[in-house]
Amino acid sequence: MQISYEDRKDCKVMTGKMALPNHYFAGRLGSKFIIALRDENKILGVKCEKCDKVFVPPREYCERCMSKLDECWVELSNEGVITNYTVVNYNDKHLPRRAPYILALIKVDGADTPFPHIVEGIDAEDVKTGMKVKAVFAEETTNTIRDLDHFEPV
Amino acid sequence: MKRVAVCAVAQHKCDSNIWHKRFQGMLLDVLEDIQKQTGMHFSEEGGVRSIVSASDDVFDARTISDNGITDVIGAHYREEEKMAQESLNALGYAMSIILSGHEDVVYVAGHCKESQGESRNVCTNLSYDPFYGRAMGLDYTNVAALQARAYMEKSGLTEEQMAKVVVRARQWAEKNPYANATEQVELGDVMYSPMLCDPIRTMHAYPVSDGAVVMLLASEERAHEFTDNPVWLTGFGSCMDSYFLGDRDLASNFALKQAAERAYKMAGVKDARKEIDLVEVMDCYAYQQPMWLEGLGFCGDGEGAKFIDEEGPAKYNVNLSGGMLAGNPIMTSGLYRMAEAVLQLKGDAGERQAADVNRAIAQSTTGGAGQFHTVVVLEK
Amino acid sequence: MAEYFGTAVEDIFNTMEERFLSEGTLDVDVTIGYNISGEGGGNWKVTIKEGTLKVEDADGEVTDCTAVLNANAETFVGVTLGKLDAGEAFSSGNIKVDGDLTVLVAILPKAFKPFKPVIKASAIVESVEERFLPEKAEGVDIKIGYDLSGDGGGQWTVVVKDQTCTLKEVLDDDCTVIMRMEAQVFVDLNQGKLDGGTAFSSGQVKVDGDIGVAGQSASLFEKYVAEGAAEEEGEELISLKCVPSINQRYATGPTMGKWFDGLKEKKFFASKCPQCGRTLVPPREICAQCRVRCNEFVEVGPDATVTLIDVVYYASPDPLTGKIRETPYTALFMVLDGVSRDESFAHDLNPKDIDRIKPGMKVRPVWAEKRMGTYRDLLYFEIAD
Amino acid sequence: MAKKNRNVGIVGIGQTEYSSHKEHQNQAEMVNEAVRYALEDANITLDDIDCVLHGNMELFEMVFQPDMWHSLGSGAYGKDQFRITTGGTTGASLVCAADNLVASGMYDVVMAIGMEKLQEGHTTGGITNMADPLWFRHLQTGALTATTATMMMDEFGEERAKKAAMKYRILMDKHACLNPRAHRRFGLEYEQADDLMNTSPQLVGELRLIHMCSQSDGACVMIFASEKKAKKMCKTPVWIRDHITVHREETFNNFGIEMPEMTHHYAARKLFERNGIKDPVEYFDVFEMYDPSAWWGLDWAREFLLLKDDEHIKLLEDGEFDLDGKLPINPSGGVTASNPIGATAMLRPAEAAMQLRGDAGPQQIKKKVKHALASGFGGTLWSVLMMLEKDLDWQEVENG
Repeated sequence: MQISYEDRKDCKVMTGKMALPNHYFAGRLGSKFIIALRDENKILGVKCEKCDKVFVPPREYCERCMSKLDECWVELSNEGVITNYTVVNYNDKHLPRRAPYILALIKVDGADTPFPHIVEGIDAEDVKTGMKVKAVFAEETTNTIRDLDHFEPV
Repeated sequence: MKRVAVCAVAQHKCDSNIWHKRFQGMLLDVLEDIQKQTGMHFSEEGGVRSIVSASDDVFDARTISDNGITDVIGAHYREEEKMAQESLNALGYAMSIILSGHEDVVYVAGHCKESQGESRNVCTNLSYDPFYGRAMGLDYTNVAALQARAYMEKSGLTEEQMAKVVVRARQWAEKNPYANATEQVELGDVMYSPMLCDPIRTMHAYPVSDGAVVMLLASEERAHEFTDNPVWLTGFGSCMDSYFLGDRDLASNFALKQAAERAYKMAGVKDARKEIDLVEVMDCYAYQQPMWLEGLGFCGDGEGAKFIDEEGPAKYNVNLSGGMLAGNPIMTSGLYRMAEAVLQLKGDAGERQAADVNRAIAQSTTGGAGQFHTVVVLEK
Repeated sequence: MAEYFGTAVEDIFNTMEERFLSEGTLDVDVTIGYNISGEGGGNWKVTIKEGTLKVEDADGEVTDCTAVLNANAETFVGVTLGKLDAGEAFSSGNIKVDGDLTVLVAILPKAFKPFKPVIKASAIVESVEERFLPEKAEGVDIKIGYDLSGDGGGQWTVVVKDQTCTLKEVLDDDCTVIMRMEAQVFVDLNQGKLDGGTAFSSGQVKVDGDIGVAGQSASLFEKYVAEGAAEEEGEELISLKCVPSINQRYATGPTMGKWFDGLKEKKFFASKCPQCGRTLVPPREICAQCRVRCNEFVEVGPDATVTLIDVVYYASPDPLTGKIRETPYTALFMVLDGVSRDESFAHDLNPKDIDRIKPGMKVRPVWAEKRMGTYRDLLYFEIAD
Repeated sequence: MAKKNRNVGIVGIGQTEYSSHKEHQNQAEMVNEAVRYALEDANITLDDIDCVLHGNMELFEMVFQPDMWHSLGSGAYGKDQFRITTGGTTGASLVCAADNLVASGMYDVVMAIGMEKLQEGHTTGGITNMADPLWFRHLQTGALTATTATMMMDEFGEERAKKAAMKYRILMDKHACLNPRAHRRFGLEYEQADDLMNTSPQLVGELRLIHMCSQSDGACVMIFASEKKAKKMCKTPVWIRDHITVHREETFNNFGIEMPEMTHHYAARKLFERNGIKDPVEYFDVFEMYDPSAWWGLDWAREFLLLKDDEHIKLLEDGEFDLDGKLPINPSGGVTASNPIGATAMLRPAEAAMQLRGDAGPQQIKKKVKHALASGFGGTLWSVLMMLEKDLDWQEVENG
């Protein structure tokens, strides 16, 4: 007997799942950054002396000049400014909030690079680049950057 | 530098839900298509002995997913290497296999089914590091939205201009038998479609798509065995930008400019505007078409918005295939861009055929907000 | 009693009772034999049955259990405390296991809380001299008496004078302060599990003499760390456990669709290559050798001839549910009747035939009662006698 | 096959330690450690690198396009980059790709990175996902099979086969004990062979825990340069003469009545034919073979070296595979000692190249090493085989 392609009667769809347990490690620098959020409610950055720039989140090497960064930690302010934002209007299992919520790039005072985080306490229409915000820390730890729960307008 | 010929291309029609075929089935259809076109065979003497596939384990939900397609790309007892990256890079690597003298004929095969997984955003969220990126739910959609805002603030790109890009894409897609989204839309439909991720609207984003594309490359000496109308691969370049969004100026096109510069240098192109007759860019979202055209040198920095109003894309034959906005899968868009460029240079583009096309470029990107770009230059 | 890494073999078995997690072993019915050689060793038999635990001393070598573990005392204690790598001890034969290996690898972790080295009150007191901090004892001239009852208890006097510290194995009567309590209370206080204030107010600790000195004495000594306990890591290293999961819709396409239709009717369909005649089981869209599409189907089997047998003794736990497949089980490689010579098919063997199966034998499929056109329709193969 | 466009030299090799305890590093930092060692070894900086290659097996760490995040450590910023993965043979495919890319003239200096951090994933689950989700995935429990052990015991008798496999395993452990980077070093002695044969826990048939490869974390980085640049950069570049990759169809269906030619055998036959190698055991001075288990390592020696009947077992029994034998196998200890899957197949050419340079460390072969063979394994019996040379004496190429 032959296969029939036109009427696709032999074709089926089998549902399944791809899921495996993972156990990720933040590494020495990542741990220090997250512990500072969790235990001291502080935001730390690393400074590259040669490029005279403070980076958040921390990384072991400066991408531009390859100098090692893991000794020069800098304590940064909990306040900063929105440099870019979007209003996420769709829902999905990996998203940290129900839609609509504000995902912004926030440069805290003392840092040269903004990092992505959530802004709450303001309507989506009123958010503007350049707004001043301050950090609100989480009660429960999640061992990630979400130990800083969100930013809200100052 | 010796030259590499693209002898033939075969595209599978893109669709948002090819539920009736395994990805092996899609690849078999296009294999038969290209065999018909070129008489290509896999015999040990003179046949295809080297194959470069392009796909991704996370989208295929299968470890070593090129093991699943070994049979349908003819790799049984042959050499096969998988480009687990955007498929245009498979072209660059295949080019090197021929230029190095390792093999004379290389078969390139890319596939991807975005409809198989529950959501492509969940897959692209897995591209980020678990502690900073994934925890914030970053994925290629919301990160592109951040880039859209940065670019709109820099170039003054308006809702109407973005709508024009989508409307034009659909007009050309209608003439492309392989495109996915072909129903026509008005400016208003696009401008008032619901907001997906401010400032990206649902109509600005490319539809979920499944598809597969294959190509046959050969050395200059042996191209005539497979075609009498070869297209020459003369330029290739790619470039990586920083990973952390904060380390980048999202509207700077840093990686695309470098990739284009290297590809143009290899192909001997001095000024894109004068020497390139046709452009295929990977515009996953409407704002990306003007932005990538800036990066490729078709207009100055920040002038993409004006370029749209001046009908720039029409002038330079941009995305006559309907582009990515007409719906191609994320991992295989590069090959769909390439395929259109090759057909145009061969004069086989049917309704979409542009006049005297002698040199064309195809561009693709991967990573969040264009972290990595690839550019290929093709000539008649 | 011989101790390794600060812990005796006996301590591990004596604390099994309190470390037992009955809710983790409701569906378990196993017996484990332990033959621990060397000084401090011995023989034990542990029975875990539907959430209950029985730990017995055995006088001679323990044999007939689901799994029997043989090791020398030092390796056994070292692996239990995590000081030695279990994988290496297993691989290099320092630990030998007879019977079902999966019992140890999968069931034990669920049955017991990890063993914490037993800290004895006497060990704490007897280490006061090494833990003494002279710089903290300037101008201090006191005698601290300890009268600790119960297991690991005893009577001591700690003399702190001119920034020196000496321990006496006897309780002097002219102590500045004497503290009387249960030995375990003293351990919990020292390890910070019990707050001094509550212990004192709840009467668990009785103090004769100068109460101020009792409170201040703790600061004269460094914190006691049990020798067996894993040292405190220099810095806390953050890690994140998660199970990224993506639901999938796998297309069968017409070829595999035909295969599953066949299973529903207790039939095996192979796709046949029109060029070389090769039959592919399960069917595939293309013949890999001829690179030609295979549209034609032929029915093959149902019986088959066994070519190779894999007897699987160790099945790794399912990554998501942790469930382990019952072992040993047998995977058969076989040639279904009517297929081309170089095409083999693989499936399981009925467990009851595990001892009789040999290459060359004929086997037949056993089908599920209710068949829905999925892989579950074919249960296994059995010997076709 | 056309003549090679220009010669390619290995000028830098960097390896992290292979262990299963890298809690202090995230994936990008581990990659960076190996990159720094390789740059140091090649005595160049990142600015000299034109193109970066990256490869691993995504589903072990469940990271989509990991080269994007790993660019923090891979130094790919501002450079061309390719990501090539072919399962177990990823490391070897990266070396072949680097050779093609440099020989083509598109790039002068290419850095290839093979990495895996199995501690962050689930190895068996990852391997089980290789099988087709509709059918085989429900049968397979990880990549364990004893078919080779059974067939070898049928062919050579149970006693001789089991003794030979255990001798091979102990030989590998002796080599691993000399390799400071090896993950598993037990210090086994030949006297333990009989005891281990019966007490090491049975996994499948006669495949026992002691025979199996380990699961390690680690990264390996190699730097390749065109002939002209290689000679300027490095006193002892190692030349890549030729390589071949042979894949097989999707399913493990080759246990029928007639067994097809083994891919390793096909690869060796083709490679040696086109390079005029008559007797590989004579020609090569070292063979770094990807041996996932002691049984496979021994069985495949016959396939790769085109031997017949029990010649390979005799060579083992006569000590010809030892460090001072005719053809030493795996001075590095092989895959049973260290197995960071994404990098494992790159370890083979890396360790072979160090033998050719003479700086392999305590496991350096004493006699002169001029010709090396390295192999990679993965997928359903896929094979990558490559030839490395100390001197450029096999092919005159003008535009080096």
